[in-house]
Amino acid sequence: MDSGSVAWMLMASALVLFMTPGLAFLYGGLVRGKNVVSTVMYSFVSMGVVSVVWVLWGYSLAFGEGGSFIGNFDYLGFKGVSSTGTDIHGAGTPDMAVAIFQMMFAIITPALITGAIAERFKFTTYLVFLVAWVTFVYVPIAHWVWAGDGWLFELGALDFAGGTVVHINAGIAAVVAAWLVGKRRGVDRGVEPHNVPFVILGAGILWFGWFGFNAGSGLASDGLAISAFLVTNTAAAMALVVWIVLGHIHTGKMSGVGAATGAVAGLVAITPASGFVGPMGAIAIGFGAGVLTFYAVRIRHKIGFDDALEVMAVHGIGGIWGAIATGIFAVGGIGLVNGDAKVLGYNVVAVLATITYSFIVTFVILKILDVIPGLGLRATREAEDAGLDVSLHGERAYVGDGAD
Amino acid sequence: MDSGSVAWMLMASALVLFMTPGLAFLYGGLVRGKNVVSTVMYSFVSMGVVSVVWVLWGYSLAFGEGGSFIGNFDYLGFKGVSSTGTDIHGAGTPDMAVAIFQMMFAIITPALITGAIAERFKFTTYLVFLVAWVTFVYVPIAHWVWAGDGWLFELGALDFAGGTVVHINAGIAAVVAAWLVGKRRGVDRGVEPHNVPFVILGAGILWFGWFGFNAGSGLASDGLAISAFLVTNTAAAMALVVWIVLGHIHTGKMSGVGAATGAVAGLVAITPASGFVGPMGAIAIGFGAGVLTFYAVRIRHKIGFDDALEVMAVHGIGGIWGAIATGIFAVGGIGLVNGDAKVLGYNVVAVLATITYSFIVTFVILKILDVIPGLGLRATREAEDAGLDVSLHGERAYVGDGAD
Amino acid sequence: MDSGSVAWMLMASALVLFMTPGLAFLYGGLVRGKNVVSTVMYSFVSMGVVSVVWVLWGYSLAFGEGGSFIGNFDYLGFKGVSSTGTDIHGAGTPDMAVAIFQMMFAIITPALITGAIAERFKFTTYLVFLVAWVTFVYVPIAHWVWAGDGWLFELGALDFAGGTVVHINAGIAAVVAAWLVGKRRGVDRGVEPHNVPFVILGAGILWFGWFGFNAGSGLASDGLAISAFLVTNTAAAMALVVWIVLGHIHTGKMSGVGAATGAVAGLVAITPASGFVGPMGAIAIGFGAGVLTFYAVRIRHKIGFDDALEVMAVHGIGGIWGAIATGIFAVGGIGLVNGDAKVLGYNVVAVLATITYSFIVTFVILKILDVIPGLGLRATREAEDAGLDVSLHGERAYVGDGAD
Amino acid sequence: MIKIEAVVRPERINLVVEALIEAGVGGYHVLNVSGKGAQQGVEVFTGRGATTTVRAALPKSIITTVVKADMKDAVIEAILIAARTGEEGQIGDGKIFVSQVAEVIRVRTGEKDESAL
Amino acid sequence: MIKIEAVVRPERINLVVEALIEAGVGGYHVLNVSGKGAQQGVEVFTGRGATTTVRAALPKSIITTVVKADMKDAVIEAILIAARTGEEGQIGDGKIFVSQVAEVIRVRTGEKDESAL
Amino acid sequence: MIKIEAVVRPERINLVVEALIEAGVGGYHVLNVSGKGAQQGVEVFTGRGATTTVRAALPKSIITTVVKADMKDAVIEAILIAARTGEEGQIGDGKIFVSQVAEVIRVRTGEKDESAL
Ligand SMILES: Nc1ncnc2c1ncn2[C@@H]1O[C@H](COP(=O)(O)OP(=O)(O)O)[C@@H](O)[C@H]1O
Ligand SMILES: Nc1ncnc2c1ncn2[C@@H]1O[C@H](COP(=O)(O)OP(=O)(O)O)[C@@H](O)[C@H]1O
Ligand SMILES: Nc1ncnc2c1ncn2[C@@H]1O[C@H](COP(=O)(O)OP(=O)(O)O)[C@@H](O)[C@H]1O
Repeated sequence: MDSGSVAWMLMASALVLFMTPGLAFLYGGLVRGKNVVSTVMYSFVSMGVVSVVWVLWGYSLAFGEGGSFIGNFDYLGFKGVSSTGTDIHGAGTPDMAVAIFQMMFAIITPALITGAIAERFKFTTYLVFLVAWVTFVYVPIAHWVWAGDGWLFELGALDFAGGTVVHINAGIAAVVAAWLVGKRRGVDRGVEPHNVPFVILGAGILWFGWFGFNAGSGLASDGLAISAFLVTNTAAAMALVVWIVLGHIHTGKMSGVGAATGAVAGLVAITPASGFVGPMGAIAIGFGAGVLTFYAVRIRHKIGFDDALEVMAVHGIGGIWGAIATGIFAVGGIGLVNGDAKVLGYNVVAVLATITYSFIVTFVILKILDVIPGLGLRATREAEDAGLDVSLHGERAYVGDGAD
Repeated sequence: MDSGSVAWMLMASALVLFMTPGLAFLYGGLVRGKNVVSTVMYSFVSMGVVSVVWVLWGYSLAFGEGGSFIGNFDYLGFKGVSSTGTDIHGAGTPDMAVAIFQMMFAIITPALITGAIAERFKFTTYLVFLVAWVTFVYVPIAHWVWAGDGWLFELGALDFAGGTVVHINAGIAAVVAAWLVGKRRGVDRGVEPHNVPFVILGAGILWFGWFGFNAGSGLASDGLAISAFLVTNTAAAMALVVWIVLGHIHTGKMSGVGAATGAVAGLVAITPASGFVGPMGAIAIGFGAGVLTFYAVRIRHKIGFDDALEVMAVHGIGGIWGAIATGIFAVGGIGLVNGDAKVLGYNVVAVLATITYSFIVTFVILKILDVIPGLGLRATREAEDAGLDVSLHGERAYVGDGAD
Repeated sequence: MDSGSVAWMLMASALVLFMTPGLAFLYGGLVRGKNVVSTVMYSFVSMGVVSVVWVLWGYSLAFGEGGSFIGNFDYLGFKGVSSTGTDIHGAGTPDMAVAIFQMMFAIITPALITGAIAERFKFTTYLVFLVAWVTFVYVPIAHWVWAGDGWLFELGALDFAGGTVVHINAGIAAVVAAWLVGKRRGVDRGVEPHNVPFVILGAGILWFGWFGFNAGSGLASDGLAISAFLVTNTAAAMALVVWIVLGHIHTGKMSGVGAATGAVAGLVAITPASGFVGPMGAIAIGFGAGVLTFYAVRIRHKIGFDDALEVMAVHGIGGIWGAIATGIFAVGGIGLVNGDAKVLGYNVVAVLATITYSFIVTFVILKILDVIPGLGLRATREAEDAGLDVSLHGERAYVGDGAD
Repeated sequence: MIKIEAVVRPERINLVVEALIEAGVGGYHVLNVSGKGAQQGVEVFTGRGATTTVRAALPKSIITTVVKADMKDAVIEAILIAARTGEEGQIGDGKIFVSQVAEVIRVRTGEKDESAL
Repeated sequence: MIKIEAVVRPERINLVVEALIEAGVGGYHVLNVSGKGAQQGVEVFTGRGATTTVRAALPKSIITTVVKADMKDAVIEAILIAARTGEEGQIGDGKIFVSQVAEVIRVRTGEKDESAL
Repeated sequence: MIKIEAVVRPERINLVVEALIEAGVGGYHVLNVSGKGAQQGVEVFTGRGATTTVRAALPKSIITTVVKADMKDAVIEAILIAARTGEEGQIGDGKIFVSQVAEVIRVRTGEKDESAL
């Protein structure tokens, strides 16, 4: 056990956990003032529910040696997961540290989806959805991509820090969820974010935490971590610049929310590539991410499909671009720019498999939840009109007046 | 000196320091809009005052080899505290790193108390209280529990990261302080938190920082730190879930503030146990913490005792449960579940000693401050009515209008 | 490569990056409600623009072996910067880690300047300014002070973590920029900060991040890092206390913004000294920083020069005091208190060189930007009156009403 | 001239605004208040999410428009339709207050009364 | 019908609300403003906490209720008692403005005037 | 007595306040609203900064003062000068509404009407 790597993995895990409150603020700032608590809670509660699921059965099903498609029950309740040795992952870092790090990914992924269903999804149903979706969608895909016996891992698909598992997966599930829960009432002209500083705070925390996300994914404190750190920052920066420039071209103004979104888009796109590309590759990836996600958001608005906070545009499209770009810009002779198309091909397979599986299983889960008595996807019309905060959470986000 | 452990201790210290602004936001969001600066400042100013006290004499009195009850003056002004060697603590990590880490605990503990006295305690008196309380209450108890020659340490009481020293201690002092400063005016129907996002932000920062608090308390980057990290997260998650479920049962709604409170309650309870229990023990501790603190808050409200932000219910009760639960669930053959009641007994002694000492000395300090001319515990009635922000701090938390 | 030091450098880099959103909140809270997005964006966008500049040419020009005054083009696009070896910096930590860490300094320095020009500087021009200023002012001074062949480094000036390069430099540029952009309209009676909690949040994040800034500047996880960590915290704490006490003496109240400002002033002053002084030296430096910056702000207000958020008073004066204090309080026989005036002399040279160079080149850059068609320093009168948020960023920071 | 102040549900503001514009009003302004009428309050959390209190006043929005006397009835009608929830209306739908305005002046031009609306 | 607008100290709003309900008003609404009357402003910090400025206007709350003409005096009396601080009252305690309302309509039912209150 | 309500640009509030005080008013209060008159709305970002929407209502501030009848014209004149932007005025400069107040009571003393102003 290398104490430097342990220190870095602990820190990286803390950073990734911190991303979830960051996401809560990014999303919370983007909605209207009557749905702030609701939006923040979708993310925050995942830190509770998914942590428990992960300890009880999630990790075991994701990383147990169960074959190509799913783990097994060997590590239920973290039984036999060593805090000093490395039986499972065979990295220099103890298994339990890796399991913790992976837990933080499982927490944030479903939280990402909630951007699509904000301002209308029923909270109690969401809690059940969290359990089901992590178990039946997240866990299997994580196994395919990252477990030693997962089929995409064995195929040779490269996803360093979770482009498919986290971002494409969340983006596709977001599309399904936004579709099934339906459009919000009265938002045809678009919603003005109610608190821009919160959006920037959220993006700042996400950027900060993403260093753990990507530079922790090599599971060690070494040169790979350093390089992943650098390209993460670079892609985020480049995409941020692209967004404000494009925004200025189209409207003559430079949106703070746009800057935040650009940064997140860059972070998403570099995620799968961060262990494989160099700084100039990162600039290219950030540039592409900026352009693609910017226009994806515009197209989404034209279509009018109510993916409220642009999860598909930012995480879905950004993630797909990242997976492909990994195949293009990977160094060490494996990327397309080095004349090798193999990784690109494997990654396309991984993307398609993720899209298909995530779409179908998310659809099935939501359809079932919709018909279970007492559940149902959508808050009542009254609750939606009055705001989910007061209706479902018994709280107003801000109390400004002295009355009562 | 192991550079990995040094890296982890530095990071853990930074994380614990960051908890104090986190607490400022948790508390600041819970009060009314006219007392936000005041409430935030109670915590923030502790980073100033207690750091200075700790460097000048606090550390020396807490960790000098002075006998069973208190340290000595050997390390005044951090004289002779080595940044490379380990004369005092005998851990692998240099003494100065341990002394820094401990400083952050001394900062946050009195800040925790302020939840009980928010919206009415006089700020200048509070500054004197900070100095006195850290010196006469915190420092001795820290010595008892953590110094090599402290009597509770020698007895064999187990408090990994500060359940007695930090949480029970703060909870009891909170009761005394709330009692002596008296009830706020006009809050009989309860106060609606003025800014729920701030509460969640605070809880998010606390959770993030608590990884340093607990996983840093082994003073090394090793398997113990990994395990402490895992159980910390697990207990917090479980208690969060318990709180929202109980809230839903009692009111049909799921409070964001409740989720935040549950998480903090779980973090409090796992604190003393975090070096000794496994993941399933953490789930049990988190579950118990959730239930106990939830009903403790309800009972506190029935009684009407004005511990404004529930310090006793969350930190006092949560801490006591944690100390007892450590005796129950500790692994390695020392917990009650393994048939050994010794640690449970020692911990009960530690809890009772802490309660008694904290109660009496806090009482004496406050009584003295109350009669010193120019001090006194309570802000004037006018200041309280107009809000402490404008009255004592010359600031309004938010300026929304254009006038003036 | 020492994995513990790598872990610490990664973490320190993440911490310093996180300071920039922290600064965004500190500054954003201090302005009026109509310029919040604008003020936050000045800082946030630097994370985008400067990161790209640094990767493409900034690092190479700053740390290439180009002679006494400037680097060279050897490392354009980070070509040849090793993630595992140490050709350039010769520290135990890989060059790429050092280059990343340095990038974060380059990001925050121009962001610091924006406090002086808040509420009126034209945003598009600012983007060009960012590129030019980092290239022509920051990069050369960084080379002088920190590159192995820089003339101030060779002279023997001691600036551990950037007192001259970051703080004095930013303070002087702030004076020039505030002067050239001119005074805001209608602020003669002073501006009341619109959101004090944001100011405290920003200060909390800065304090947290500053541990990376200073304790990372030794480029290793060792005793020097521990000591730098301790003195950083101590000076901040002392200056915080000084500010609220002086505030109380002058007004009878204790400002939250004042506490935040005091803390930042202490952090600024300890920056150059943090690798060279002990805890008692830190207390002296924090004390001096508190007193000097407090009266500097008061004098600035009397003069009425519109350095809007006191960049010169806090970073300029604080930084100059720190550079001098390093020469006074440095231990190891090199400080004035130990009878050696050499370092003090060198540091005075460094301060004067930084002031002169920063003043002149910032002046030239701004004068050029002012006359370039389509640019110009100042937003239109209408934009300023209506607020830069709506005018230049197309966003209102907070949307409180239900209309539209 | 007539000042019409309508206290409505915040979520209805956009509909009311549209209705006003359609009815041809020259201007309006909107603000948020806490109000109480026949409607029961809501239960909100206090005590960190473990206990609740009833908050009597609820968030409401007030939209104010000053119109010519002859537009009064049309405007009121328009507000009624836009603000009423469901066929029957529900408690909490709001109230409309009508009062006299003696003079109106347009700041820009100094125009007075009806020509300033 | 009569509109009563009381500008009071924010910390008194709860008492005033209670007094109104006791007096039997049918409804009310509350909003926060900055106001200035005889009361001196307060000194607030500017310049990052080292210097201060005097802020003329202070936070006040306005509570508005529309009542039948015959309730007017009772309501005013109730507000006076609830809003006055101390025996003698203090500068800054507020003011009450009384004006005519021509019509009141309940959105839910369309009921008019006194029956809508 | 006369109530004068001026809807003005938020950035003009300080000037209007000064003008009122100079004109000798006894008090005033200020609040922020969203309003729409002849002025076009502004384009604001929605959709995370990639697309925009037009926001019809703009931020405005309302300043209200109650004065003796004989001060009315002077006060209106003062507001007009302080609130008008540029020589000619611009769309969005605001409007002034004038109405009757039947009674004024000072909370502190119970003084009535003109002596309460
Ligand atoms: N008499 C009144 N004076 C002032 N405002 C009132 C009055 N009655 C009602 N309101 C306002 O109108 C809102 C809606 O009134 P409510 O009584 O709930 O409608 P309804 O009578 O149709 O149920 C209240 O929340 C309050 O803000
Ligand atoms: N003439 C007025 N017009 C409008 N509002 C006023 C007027 N006079 C006072 N107010 C409001 O009433 C509040 C309290 O008035 P104040 O003069 O301080 O009371 P008092 O005269 O009893 O000291 C002021 O802050 C202001 O909001
Ligand atoms: N008829 C009206 N009723 C209520 N408020 C109005 C009315 N007309 C205008 N306003 C308010 O006055 C503000 C300025 O009006 P505007 O029409 O833009 O001025 P101008 O007519 O001089 O261009 C508007 O934003 C709105 O808040």
